[in-house]
Amino acid sequence: MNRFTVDLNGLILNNPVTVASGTFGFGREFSEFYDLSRLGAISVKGLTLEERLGNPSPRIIETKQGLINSVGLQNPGVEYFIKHEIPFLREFDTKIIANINGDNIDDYGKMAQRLSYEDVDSLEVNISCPNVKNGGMLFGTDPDIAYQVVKRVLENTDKHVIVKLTPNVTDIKVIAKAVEEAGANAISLVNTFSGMKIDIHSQKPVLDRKIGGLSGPAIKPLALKFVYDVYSAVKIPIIGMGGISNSEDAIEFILAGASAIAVGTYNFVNPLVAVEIYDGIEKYMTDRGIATIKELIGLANYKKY
Amino acid sequence: MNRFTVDLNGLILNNPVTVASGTFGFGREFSEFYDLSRLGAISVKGLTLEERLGNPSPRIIETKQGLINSVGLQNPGVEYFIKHEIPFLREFDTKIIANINGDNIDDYGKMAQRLSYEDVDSLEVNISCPNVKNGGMLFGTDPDIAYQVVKRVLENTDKHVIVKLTPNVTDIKVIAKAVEEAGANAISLVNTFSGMKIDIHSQKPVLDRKIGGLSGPAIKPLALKFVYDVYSAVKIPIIGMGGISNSEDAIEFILAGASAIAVGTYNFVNPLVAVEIYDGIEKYMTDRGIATIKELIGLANYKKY
Amino acid sequence: MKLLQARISEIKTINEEVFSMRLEFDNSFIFRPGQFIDIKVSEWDSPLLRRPISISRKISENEIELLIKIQGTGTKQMRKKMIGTEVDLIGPLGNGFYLDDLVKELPLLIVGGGIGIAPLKSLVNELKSRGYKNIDIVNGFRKEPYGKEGFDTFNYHEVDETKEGIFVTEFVENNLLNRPYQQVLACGPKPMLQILSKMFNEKNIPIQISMEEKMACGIGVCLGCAIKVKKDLFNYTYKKVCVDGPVFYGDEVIFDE
Amino acid sequence: MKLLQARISEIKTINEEVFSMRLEFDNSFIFRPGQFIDIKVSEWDSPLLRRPISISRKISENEIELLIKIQGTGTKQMRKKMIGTEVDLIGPLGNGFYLDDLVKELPLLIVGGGIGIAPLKSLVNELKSRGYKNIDIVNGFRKEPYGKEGFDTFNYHEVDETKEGIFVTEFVENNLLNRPYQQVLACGPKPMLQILSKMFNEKNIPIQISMEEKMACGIGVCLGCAIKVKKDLFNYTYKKVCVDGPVFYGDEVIFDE
Ligand SMILES: Cc1cc2nc3c(=O)[nH]c(=O)nc-3n(C[C@H](O)[C@H](O)[C@H](O)COP(=O)(O)OP(=O)(O)OC[C@H]3O[C@@H](n4cnc5c(N)ncnc54)[C@H](O)[C@@H]3O)c2cc1C
Ligand SMILES: Cc1cc2nc3c(=O)[nH]c(=O)nc-3n(C[C@H](O)[C@H](O)[C@H](O)COP(=O)(O)OP(=O)(O)OC[C@H]3O[C@@H](n4cnc5c(N)ncnc54)[C@H](O)[C@@H]3O)c2cc1C
Ligand SMILES: Cc1cc2nc3c(=O)[nH]c(=O)nc-3n(C[C@H](O)[C@H](O)[C@H](O)COP(=O)(O)O)c2cc1C
Ligand SMILES: Cc1cc2nc3c(=O)[nH]c(=O)nc-3n(C[C@H](O)[C@H](O)[C@H](O)COP(=O)(O)O)c2cc1C
Ligand code: FES
Ligand code: FES
Repeated sequence: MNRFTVDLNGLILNNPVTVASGTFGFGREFSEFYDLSRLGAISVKGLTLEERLGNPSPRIIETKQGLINSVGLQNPGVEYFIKHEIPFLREFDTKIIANINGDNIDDYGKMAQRLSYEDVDSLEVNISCPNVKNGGMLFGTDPDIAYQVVKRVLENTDKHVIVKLTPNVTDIKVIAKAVEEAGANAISLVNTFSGMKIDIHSQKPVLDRKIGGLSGPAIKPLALKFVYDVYSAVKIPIIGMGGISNSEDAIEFILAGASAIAVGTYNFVNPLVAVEIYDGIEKYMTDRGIATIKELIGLANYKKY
Repeated sequence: MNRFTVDLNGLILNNPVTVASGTFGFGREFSEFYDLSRLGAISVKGLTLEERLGNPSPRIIETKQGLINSVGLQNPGVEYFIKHEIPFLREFDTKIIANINGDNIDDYGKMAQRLSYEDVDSLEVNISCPNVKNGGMLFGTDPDIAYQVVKRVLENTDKHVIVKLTPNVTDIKVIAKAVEEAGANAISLVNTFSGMKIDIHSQKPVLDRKIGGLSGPAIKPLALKFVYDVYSAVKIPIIGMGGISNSEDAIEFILAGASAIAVGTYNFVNPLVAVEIYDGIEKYMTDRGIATIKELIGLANYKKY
Repeated sequence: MKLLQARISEIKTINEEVFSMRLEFDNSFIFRPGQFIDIKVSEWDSPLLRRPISISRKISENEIELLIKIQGTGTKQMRKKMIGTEVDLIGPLGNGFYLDDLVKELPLLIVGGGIGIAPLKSLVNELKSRGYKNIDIVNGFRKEPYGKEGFDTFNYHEVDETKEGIFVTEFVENNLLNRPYQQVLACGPKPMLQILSKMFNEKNIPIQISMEEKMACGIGVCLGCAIKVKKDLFNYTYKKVCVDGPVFYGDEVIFDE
Repeated sequence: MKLLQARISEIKTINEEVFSMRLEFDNSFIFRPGQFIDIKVSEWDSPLLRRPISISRKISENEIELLIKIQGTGTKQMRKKMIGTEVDLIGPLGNGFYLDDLVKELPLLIVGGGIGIAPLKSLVNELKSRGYKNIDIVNGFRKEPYGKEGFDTFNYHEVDETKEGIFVTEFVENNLLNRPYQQVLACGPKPMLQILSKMFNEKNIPIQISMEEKMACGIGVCLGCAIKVKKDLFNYTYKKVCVDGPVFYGDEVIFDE
């Protein structure tokens, strides 16, 4: 335990800086830029039971300070992950979060079961992917289904369970409470916002699936609000993300109520951003004589003067 | 009638380029930059029955390609508007849209009644303001209340009625259908997205009301998706807005299904943007031999090849 | 108020944080001291919003000088611009200082704080050209003082706050509070303006203060730049810094937000 | 693959749309023809994403040249940068052309389209230094041809497509299809690569094509730059242009997206 240690309701991170699923692969590429042990956790690319090829190209649209993606959960499948990626990630002193996805509730149960006896530290139940035909985000917009998915996962595993929520809802608090009630250990949010682009030359949506997910600095003010709202609605800890690009952003999320933060899109812009954020948080705490990161979590919800 | 004329279900605009409520005052300032007759319509600053002082400062936060505002419907009240602003706006060959707001359903009814015999061309029923204590956005997130507000307005007026929707909902189609069923003539969307900023020095939310509304280029991909979704859900026409900053953006909204578009935040960045958008649309149509703007509306929903 | 193009004709480093920038217009550019311009910093919209900067000096009929302190993205980028670059701006904006009630013969006090001296420069130049002589000027700086040219033809004092361990407001309180000023004119950080207002309101000496507030439009339409002012005896209302100000009388502003 | 800082040492206008830019590194920078770098264009994140640009020429151990066509925000801003500016980039990236299977003695065909000539320049230089002589090169241009230096020491032909009313692919079809090339190497617009692939696949002549796709990360993690390729006899899968390419064999790519 040190001043940066955070306890996500059973999952202990060396520090609150993590990286978001789908923006960090399985860590190999970034290990060429820095020591992955500097990260509190790595949430790996979204996994499914079987290999997925993903969506047709184009999959990427740049917007003003944002990125629309329609990758569609391309991944090598959970077996490949277990065999080839876990051993590599285990070389580092960081927590491994397996981001799991299903077409239906059964799939989530099977994924949880399959990973139960494997060497991962937490399962991140993604009920918020906007880029797939079945399941995905739909599960995250209905509190009952969200509840059921989480219940099913917990019936099939003793692992620490994080549930990843979508911001494309009227009232995030209802969903957050449902997954808390179902027994989730922690919540991560936000996944991407549904967005689109139309090609004015072809006069058609650019993406084959029309709608993609918007991430990046553009969404930061919105994501922060979701974290702030959820903080006061539930007791379980939050991993906050959405547009974080520097340590000030990260500190905002922590003050809003995030026990840990994840960097997503900005990893593409500055591969070193995660470690720079760590350093920035350290400086912020030192400059202000803040003893432990815990003192900062959720502070913006209480502070009066 | 010319090639730019659009018929918003009874409200005929000379052209599809309008300006968004709250970003254009009552037109006086912009009349120093260009002839307001070049606009299809002007939606004036949100009005309430009585004068409103609005929220404490700060009211404005700049974000990456966006703007969070917490103005809080500061306005001189509907009587002042009728007496001092309508006569000025009537000097121009453009449609006047009165953006009306209430704390409760009665207020909306009274506003509609009061404006019924005044010289405005349409009422824009704002059930989507995130910056007020009572009513506002809450009305726009519940299809039943939205229905009731619109019903009440229509019981009190024969004017053309536009309903302005909030994007802070799980399923915009449900809300859009409710207001269509209630008898709205047209829908405008989107209003701002709920967002926030925390001051890492004071460790508190920057805004007195904590949450404000995000607008500007950052939200364009999201707003466009809402217009696209609503287009296929209802038959009444749409005024599309949200982050429009140039003619390409405007054309995207039209292709997505907007019969007219509104420029908001970008008026602050480039006061001439609305007329430049008009010119850009004209060039686009001429270059491609498109005879009337109507041919473009919603095209991205149909086009196959 | 016009949307104009200007050319950067000079950029000079004053110190680590502050620089001056000259802008040249095609036609004559007329302004009143205390007015400002709203500059589009980035062709690529980052930052998105324009930045308000006071007009600090008239160089010629069609050339002005700004005095700018680097704060964040916007001002950092302005510093990096090249001579000859075209700049898009709206101006002149705001009301500037109210000089019509002043008389040449009676003493005036002018107080600046840091970069707040920018609009005071053009104010002092204007007063000088109108033949004012009886002016005390005090400017306070956290760090090394700068920009005394123009001020120093009057009774001028610089307070190096860190070195002297005293705020400019304390200097005024200790040394100048008993002089029979007809009016005080000030620009600087909010706390300084608040203290000065209180000080001179109590003595019934009118004080004009140039205020800052975050601005989205600069032209009076967004209602973003509201400051709280007194209305009747017991009420308040909001005024817009961009069009009702930036200069207000110290006895109308309510400093509680 | 490294995150590096480089200094812009030269910028030269080639024509209205195209310019060359030289980058100087502190240490030696080693790359293979066909590899690219991913450049951070704007300190202020507009555009947000890096821009992939091929390495067009080795100037010295620690200096390279790029050939860039202005398309939108990113390339427009690159054009405006000043000599001496530091640029943040990741590179070298991708696999480049596969030269190990080639033999010096057998004829090669190289086909470029527009700015697609950029990586072909370094390819040709490499082949030259390896002693290749028997190379036909054809580059097609919509407008006035440019950049013939380096190419013209071989059997070089430029097709001015608008003037001649013929596409570079048609030129190849009409004039070169019967020559016994060991391989073809090409870079240019997708339709050109598609036509060439079909043409040489049918003749069983291996063709290497350098592909483009929108990229978010450039390093293989975002899965954004997918292109469809054949798998087994009847299936397809996706490969990443950034790490599996940008050079692919023409008989593996499926051109239906
Ligand atoms: C009427 C008026 C006249 C002004 N005249 C001058 C002048 O002559 N010279 C000069 O250097 N500055 C002047 N300013 C202040 C100047 O507008 C801000 O410093 C500038 O907008 C900051 O932009 P930035 O992008 O560099 O900083 P940002 O990145 O926007 O912000 C950096 C820091 O500065 C603070 N800040 C930003 N804008 C303001 C503001 N308007 N007021 C107070 N704090 C702010 C932010 O809160 C933040 O802490 C004036 C402001 C107003 C309203
Ligand atoms: C591996 C690789 C190597 C490249 N090498 C070079 C090179 O050596 N020289 C060079 O000039 N360009 C090269 N490109 C293309 C270059 O990356 C794009 O032209 C550039 O990213 C456009 O950026 P922009 O901001 O100027 O344009 P944007 O504003 O992003 O777009 C302007 C227009 O260009 C199109 N466009 C943008 N990016 C691409 C892309 N990656 N492929 C095709 N069209 C695009 C857009 O659809 C749009 O129509 C390369 C691309 C790749 C993938
Ligand atoms: C290219 C891309 C792929 C993503 N893939 C996944 C995924 O597989 N599973 C998941 O839960 N989230 C995925 N996300 C969402 C991110 O994990 C994150 O929630 C989102 O991007 C917001 O954070 P950011 O703005 O910092 O990127 C993906 C995001 C991007 C940009
Ligand atoms: C400063 C400001 C004030 C606004 N006031 C109102 C208002 O009074 N009534 C209303 O319906 N919408 C109001 N809006 C929302 C805009 O009309 C518009 O729906 C929104 O800003 C999205 O468009 P944009 O991104 O182009 O700004 C306001 C927006 C801004 C930025
Ligand atoms: S800045 Fe918009 S009203 Fe003053
Ligand atoms: S650009 Fe990200 S995987 Fe290729």
